[in-house]
Amino acid sequence: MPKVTLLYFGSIRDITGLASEQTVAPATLEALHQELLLHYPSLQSAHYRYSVNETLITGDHQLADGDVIALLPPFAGG
Amino acid sequence: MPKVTLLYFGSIRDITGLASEQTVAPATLEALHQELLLHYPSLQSAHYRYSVNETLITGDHQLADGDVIALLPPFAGG
Amino acid sequence: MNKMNQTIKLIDGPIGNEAINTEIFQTSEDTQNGAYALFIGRVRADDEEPSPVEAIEYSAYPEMVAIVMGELSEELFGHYSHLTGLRVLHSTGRVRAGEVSLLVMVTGRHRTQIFEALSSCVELIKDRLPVWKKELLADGSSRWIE
Amino acid sequence: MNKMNQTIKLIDGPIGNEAINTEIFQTSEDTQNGAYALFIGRVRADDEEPSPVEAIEYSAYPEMVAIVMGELSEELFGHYSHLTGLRVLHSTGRVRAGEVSLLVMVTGRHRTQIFEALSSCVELIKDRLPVWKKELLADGSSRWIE
Repeated sequence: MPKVTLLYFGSIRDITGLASEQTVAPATLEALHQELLLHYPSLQSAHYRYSVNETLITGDHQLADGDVIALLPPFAGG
Repeated sequence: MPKVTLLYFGSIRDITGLASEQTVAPATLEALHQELLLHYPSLQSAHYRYSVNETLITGDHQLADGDVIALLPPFAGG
Repeated sequence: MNKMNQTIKLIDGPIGNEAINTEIFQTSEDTQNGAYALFIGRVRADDEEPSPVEAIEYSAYPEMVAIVMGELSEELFGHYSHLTGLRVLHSTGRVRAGEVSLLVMVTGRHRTQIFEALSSCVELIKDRLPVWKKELLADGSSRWIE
Repeated sequence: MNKMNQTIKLIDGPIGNEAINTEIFQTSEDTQNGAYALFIGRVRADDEEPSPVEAIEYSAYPEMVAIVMGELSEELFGHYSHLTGLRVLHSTGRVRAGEVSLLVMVTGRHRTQIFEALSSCVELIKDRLPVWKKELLADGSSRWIE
């Protein structure tokens, strides 16, 4: 089971109450996503995408030791 | 015969050797133009337009006492 | 043309006149670029419910900002062949109404493509840069802009 | 929206960082305009024959500049309804390579139309403003640009 870092940004941080955490994740991003929904039920109604190591991920993704996984709500720069 | 002020700009000033002069002009811009060509023959091959009292004039124009007439070579600002 | 002539800096708090001056004038020894086009974004005191915007609190994912900016630059330099430089300053933290939170500057020898490049760059930044903002209203309430 | 919010200033010599700062930051108390777009024109050291450009000598017809700028502003504010302000600085006299000779700044609440308005304004200025320039080359020769 990979050890990963989770980063929470923008409005997601209000849900998690954390900026980041270290955790032992399941093997895939989809499985991690399901775990996060159980742990933070308010994520269910939130809008966000995932990045793994600073790259946006669409669809599922195999996780590896040391991965940095971020939950990114809609961007609003400028 | 109207007393007018003539203003010379840009490359035209190299031809006239003057920035401005006061003169007694004929009644129309076209007649003044012919006088200027006699007085400054190099104007013949120069490119310029006329303004009277800061307004570009196309075609002929009746001159009045106190008019300010400028010879404007192609603009090149910026 | 150096396609790597791009930079993005995240600035803590508002972008002040010194930072803007540095961007504009640091290249004054470069006598090759005649055209500079800039976008400066300021926080507006929009009259929201229940009270006006007093400030915006920006947060960013800095490592990803750098990577995304590299991608955007490659796209822009690829698309606008006359572009010679691209510099971005973006605030993080609190920026009050009237203060500057974004500076985008593009350069070219001549002005060809410079305005389109500037406009495209601003749009791409707003669409793709991992930055978030929260409006802080005068009554003490706040809300995320998404 | 104040359609008369336009100004043009002729500056003797290069446009320095203080003048640019004044334009950008003098309206910092105005918390209504979120979008500023600027064009900054610099003198290039173009490699002409027989020698490179060292400086440009600008001359203007100031009274007519003011009138023409008023006309251009009316056209621009008429065409770009989102435009809220338009400020121009133009050099007269000698500006060396690398120095700034033109600043055009347009403002709007949002960025809608701001880049098109900036681009149009720069083109109109170059086409219609009664300003002339003479290139001063490194070997001491000079020539009018027409």
